Amino acid sequence: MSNPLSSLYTEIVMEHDKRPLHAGLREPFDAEVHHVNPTCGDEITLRLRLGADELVQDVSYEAVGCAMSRASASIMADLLIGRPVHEIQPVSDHLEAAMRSRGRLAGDEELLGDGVALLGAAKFPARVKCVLMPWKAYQAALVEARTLGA
Amino acid sequence: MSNPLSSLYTEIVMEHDKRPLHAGLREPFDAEVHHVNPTCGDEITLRLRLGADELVQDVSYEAVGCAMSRASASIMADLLIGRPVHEIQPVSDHLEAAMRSRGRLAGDEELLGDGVALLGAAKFPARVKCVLMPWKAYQAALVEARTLGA
Amino acid sequence: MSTPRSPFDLEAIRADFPILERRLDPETPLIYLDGGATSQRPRQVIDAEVAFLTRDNAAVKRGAHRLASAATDAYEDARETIAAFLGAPSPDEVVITRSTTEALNLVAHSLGSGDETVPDHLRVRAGDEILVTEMEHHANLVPWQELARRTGATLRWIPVAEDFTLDLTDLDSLVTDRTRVIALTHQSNVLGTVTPVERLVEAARSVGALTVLDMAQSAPHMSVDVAALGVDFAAVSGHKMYGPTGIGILWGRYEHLAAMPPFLTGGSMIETVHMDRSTYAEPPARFEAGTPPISQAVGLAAACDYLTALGMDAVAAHEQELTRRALRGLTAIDGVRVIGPADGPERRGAVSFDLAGRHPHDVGQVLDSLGIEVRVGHHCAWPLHRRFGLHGTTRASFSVHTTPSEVDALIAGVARTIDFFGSLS
Amino acid sequence: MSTPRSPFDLEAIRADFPILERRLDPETPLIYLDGGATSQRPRQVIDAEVAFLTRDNAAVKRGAHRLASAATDAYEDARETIAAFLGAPSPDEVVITRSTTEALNLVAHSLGSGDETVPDHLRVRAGDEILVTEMEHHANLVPWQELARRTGATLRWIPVAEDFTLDLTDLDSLVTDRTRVIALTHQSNVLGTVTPVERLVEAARSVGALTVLDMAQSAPHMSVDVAALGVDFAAVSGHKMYGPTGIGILWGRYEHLAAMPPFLTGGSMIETVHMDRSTYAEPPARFEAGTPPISQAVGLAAACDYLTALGMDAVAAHEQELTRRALRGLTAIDGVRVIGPADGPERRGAVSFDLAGRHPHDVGQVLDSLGIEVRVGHHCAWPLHRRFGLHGTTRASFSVHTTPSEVDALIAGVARTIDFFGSLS
Ligand SMILES: Cc1ncc(COP(=O)(O)O)c(C=O)c1O
Ligand SMILES: Cc1ncc(COP(=O)(O)O)c(C=O)c1O
Repeated sequence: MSNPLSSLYTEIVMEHDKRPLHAGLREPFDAEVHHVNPTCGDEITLRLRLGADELVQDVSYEAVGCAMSRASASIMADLLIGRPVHEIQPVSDHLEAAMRSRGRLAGDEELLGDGVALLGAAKFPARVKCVLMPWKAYQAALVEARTLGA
Repeated sequence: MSNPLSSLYTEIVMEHDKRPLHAGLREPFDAEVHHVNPTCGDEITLRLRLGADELVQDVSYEAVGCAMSRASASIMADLLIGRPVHEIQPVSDHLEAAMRSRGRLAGDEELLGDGVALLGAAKFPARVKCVLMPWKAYQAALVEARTLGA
Repeated sequence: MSTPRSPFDLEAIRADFPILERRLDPETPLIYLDGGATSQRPRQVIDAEVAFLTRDNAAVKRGAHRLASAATDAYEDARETIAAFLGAPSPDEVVITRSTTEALNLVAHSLGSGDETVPDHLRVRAGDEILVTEMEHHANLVPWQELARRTGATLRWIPVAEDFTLDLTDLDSLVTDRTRVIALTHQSNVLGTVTPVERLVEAARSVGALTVLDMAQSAPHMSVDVAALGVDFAAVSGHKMYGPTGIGILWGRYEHLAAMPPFLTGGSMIETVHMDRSTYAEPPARFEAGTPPISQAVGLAAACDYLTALGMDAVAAHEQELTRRALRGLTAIDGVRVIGPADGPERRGAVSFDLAGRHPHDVGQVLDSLGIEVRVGHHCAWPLHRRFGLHGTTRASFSVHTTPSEVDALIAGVARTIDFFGSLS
Repeated sequence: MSTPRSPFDLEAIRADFPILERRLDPETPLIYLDGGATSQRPRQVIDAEVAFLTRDNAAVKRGAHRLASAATDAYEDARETIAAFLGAPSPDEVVITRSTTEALNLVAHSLGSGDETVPDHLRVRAGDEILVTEMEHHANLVPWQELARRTGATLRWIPVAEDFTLDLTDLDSLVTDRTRVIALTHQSNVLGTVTPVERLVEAARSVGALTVLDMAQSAPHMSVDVAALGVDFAAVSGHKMYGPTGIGILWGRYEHLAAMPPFLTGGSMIETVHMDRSTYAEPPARFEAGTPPISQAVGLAAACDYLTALGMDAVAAHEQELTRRALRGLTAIDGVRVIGPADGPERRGAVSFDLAGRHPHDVGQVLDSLGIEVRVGHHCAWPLHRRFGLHGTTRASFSVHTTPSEVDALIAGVARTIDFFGSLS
C-alpha cells in the first residue's frame, strides 16, 4: 500500500470512523441544518445548542459519508462542545486553510487536536470537501442560531 | 484573374444577369411560391401557369440574388416556357446531378441549352445552391399547381 | 480449454491511446476503468481535429469563400458518418448538440413549447403522462420532471426489480391513453442492464406515445441501429464514444423534427428574421442555433470511423468477455455485492459493487493508490441507488483498450482494499 | 511623420497560426479576413488542448481518482483564467456554456421559466417589455422574440440612425416602468459600432431593468471588464477569441444567478434527486448540466492567456490601425459604400460595404479567387441590413495576425472586382 494512503487513513481517523464521538441527534437544540454533497451523495444533519455567551453546549449529528467525513464530524464535535464560539473560529479557519493548502501548510496541533490526523486529505483535492463538510454545516447552523436568537 | 472565375462568370451568365428573360410577375398563374436562402438572404418569388396536358404556359418570377442565381432563373424560365412538364423533368434531374458532381459530370448541351453556362458553379460548393434555387422553386410550384388542379 | 483469440489487436489499440502511457506517479501506471464517465481519445481523433484546425477551419454554412466551403464540407461529411454509425436513415435526422444532456433537454423543451400550431402527438400538456424508468441517469429524468412541472403533466416510472432489470409487471397500467412519451435508457450506466427497448416501443406505439432512447452508454459498446430499434428519438455523447467533449447527437425521425418548434434560437436556424418575428429553417438546421461544435464534429466522425474499423460486434464481444471476467472475480470475493444482473446477453460492461458497506469514496481511494481509476458515488443515478438502499457504489467500466490483466488488477485491488480496511479496524 | 512601431511582433504572431501557411491553391496564399465569423487558433491553444487530452483527460467534478482531480483542477483553473480575462469579480459568476447563442438563450429561458418563487426582477411576464436594438445579431434578437412570445411580453427596439450608431432620441419613451430587460450588443458584427453601454445601463437601472450584453465581438478585440461596464449579464464565444468551438461563457452577477432557476437540467447541476422532484446546486454548477466542454475550457483559457500576453490594448491599437487603413482605402474607391461609421474611437474593426449594388456573393467570389476570405450576406443581422435597404454586404474583419499589406490586398482586390464586372458588362 503506498505511503500517502496511510497518511490519509491514519489510526485516529479509523478510530473516529468506527466509534464516532457525540453521534446521533439530540434535544434541545437552537438550530438544525442538513447539508448534501451532490457529487457523492454524502449527507449530514447537524444540531447546535448554544448557551450563555455563545458557549457551544451541544453539537449532535447524523452523518452519511466516507471515513474522512465521518471522522471529521466526530473530531469536530469533540472540539466544539464546551467551548465558546469565538474560540472556535480560529480553529475552523486554520483547518480550512491547511486543507486547501495541498499539504503546504502544516497543521497546528495546539489548535486542531485530533484534527491534525485529517490533514493527510489535503493532498487529495477530491477529499478536501469531505473533511470540510461538517464544518460548513456547523458554520451554517451558527448563522441560523444567531438569527433565531437575535 | 484566375481561370475558374471566368468559368463561373461566363459571357452567357453575365448577359442573363443583366437582361433576365421572362422576369417580372405575371397573371394568370396556377401557383405561386416564395423561396428564401437563409444563409445569404436571396429570395425568389415564382409563378407557374400550366395549360392542357401539363404544358408550361408561363413562368414568371422576381429574384433577388447573385449573378449565378439570377442567370439561372432567366435560363430556366426560357427553357420551361412552352414545354410539357414531362419533358422538363430530365432537364432538371440532369442539371442537379451535374451541379452536385463537383465538375465531374459534364453537362449535356442538348438538354441544358444555355444552362451549360452555369456549370462552372459546380466547382464552387457554396454556389451550387444559388443555381438550383430557381429550380427548387419551380418544383415546389409544380407540386402546388398539381394539388390545386387535382 | 484455450480462450479464443481476441479478434482485437489489443496492443495496437493501446498504442492508439497516448494517455495510457501516463504514470500517475513514477511507480504507478494508469489503469483507466472509467470509460463510462468519459472515454479516452485515440490519436486518430485528436489528429483529425488538429488537421482540420490547421487546414480547413472556418465558420460553416455562412461563408462563400473556399475555406468556409471546406469547413462546411467537413462538418456535413461528419454528419453523414455519424448518421451511418447510428443507423439513421438520413443525415437530415441527425442534430448536432452539445451533449446527450442537451439533446434530451431539446426534446423535452420542444414538446413542451406550448406552441398550439404543433400537432397533438408532439405536445405534452396538462393531464398528459410521461413515463420514465427508475434506472435513468439524471440526464434522462430531471428534464422530464421539469417538463411535467412546466406543463402540468404527470411523471410516472417503471420500477426496477430485485434482479436489476426493469419490472414490467404493471406495464399495462403504467402505459395509458394519456402517455405521450416513454423515455428510457438503452443501457444503464450503473447496472450494465440493457433494457427491453422493443417491448417498450410496442407499448408506446399501442397508445401513440413517443419513445426517447438514451444511448449514451450503448452506442460506444455495441452495434446500434436507431431505425431498427423503432424509437422516435435517440441521444448520444461524443466524449463517451472516444470523441470530443462539447458535442452530442440527437437523432429524431424526420417527420417529427419537421413538425417540432425550435429549442435554442439565434443564427443559422432561421429562415427569415424581422425585428418582431422570425421563421425557422428545416431540420436539422432548425435545431442547431449559433456556431456549432465544428472541429468536434470532425473529431466525433473520426471516432465513429475508429469504432467502425474495429467493428462494433468485436468491440462488444471484447467488452463482454471483460465483464464476464470481472463478475466472476468480484463475486468470488467475500463482502462484495455486485449491483447489477448476473452475466447474460442483456448484461453489459458497467460493473458496480458495494463493498461490505464501506463508503465508495474510501474504496476508490485505495484503488486509486494502485493506479486503478474507477468511479465512486451515485453516478448521476441517485434514485436507482436509493432503490437498493445504497448511497453510492464503486463502478468499473471497460473500454476497447482494457485488457484482461487490468481486470485482474481490479479484482486483486478490491481484495486488497478489504484487507486494508480490515487491518485498520 | 513615421508611423509608430507596432508593439506587435507581427511575424512572430503569424508564426503562431499554422493555418496561415496554407495555400488555397498553389498560387494563392490565404488572406483570412473573416475572424468576425470565427477566428483561427494559435498553436498555443491547440497544444494546450492536446496536452490536456493526452495527460489529464477525465470527467470533471464526479470522480475521486487522481485523473479526475487533475481534470477538475484544469477545468476550474480555466474558469479562473476566463473570469480574470473578462473582469469577473469571481469565477463563481462564470458559467461555461456551448456558445454565445446558448448563453443568451439560457438567460432568456431562465427569466421566462414561469417559476413563481423567483424574485420579480428576474422574471419576464405578460405586459412586461424587453428592449433590444436594431443592430443585434440574430443570437441576441430571436431568443428575446421567443421569450416575448412565450410570456406575452412586448419586444421593443432602439433604432439605428443614419450614421450607423444607435438612435437614442426616443430612449426615454422606449425605456419604461415595464422594461425588464435591455439586451444589446457591445460591438456590432456588421457596422463595427461600439454601443454606449454606460448610457443604457443607466437607463436600465433607473427603471430596475436588467442589462444583457453580447460581447461576442468585443471581447476578442478590446480590453473588457464586465464589472466596470455595470451590466448584469454578458456572453462570449470561445471560437471568436482564438479558442475552440463548442464553448461559450455566460457571465452573470452572482446574486442574480443565485436566484435564477436552471435552464438545462441533468447531471452535475443537482443537489438531490428523487424520482418525482429535484433540488439544484449553487451557481455556476446549477447552469452547467451534463458533462461540460472540458478540453475546450482548457483551450479557451489558453486563448485568454495568449491574448493577455499580447495585451488587449495593443491588440485594440493594432486592429484600429488596420480598420483606419481599410476605411481610408475603401472609401476612396468609386462605387464603394461603407456600411458603418466613419473612423473614430467608437468605430472598430468590422468593415462592411456595398459595391455599387453588386451582389455580395459575386464580390466575395472574386475576392476569394485572390485568396481574400471575407464574409458575404446578412451576417445574421438581417433586420439591420433591411434598415439600410440592403440584402447583404461584404465584410472584412481583422485579427491579431492581420497585416497592413493584407488590408492593402483587400483594397486592391475590391478595385479589381469592380474592374472585373465592369469589363463583363
Ligand atoms: C455580435 C454577435 N453575437 C452573437 C454571435 C453568435 O455567436 P455564436 O454563433 O458563437 O453563438 C455572433 C457570431 O456569430 C456575433 O457576431
Ligand atoms: C446513461 C447516461 N445518460 C446520459 C448521460 C449524460 O451524458 P452527458 O453528460 O455527456 O450529457 C450519461 C453520462 O454521464 C449516461 O451515462
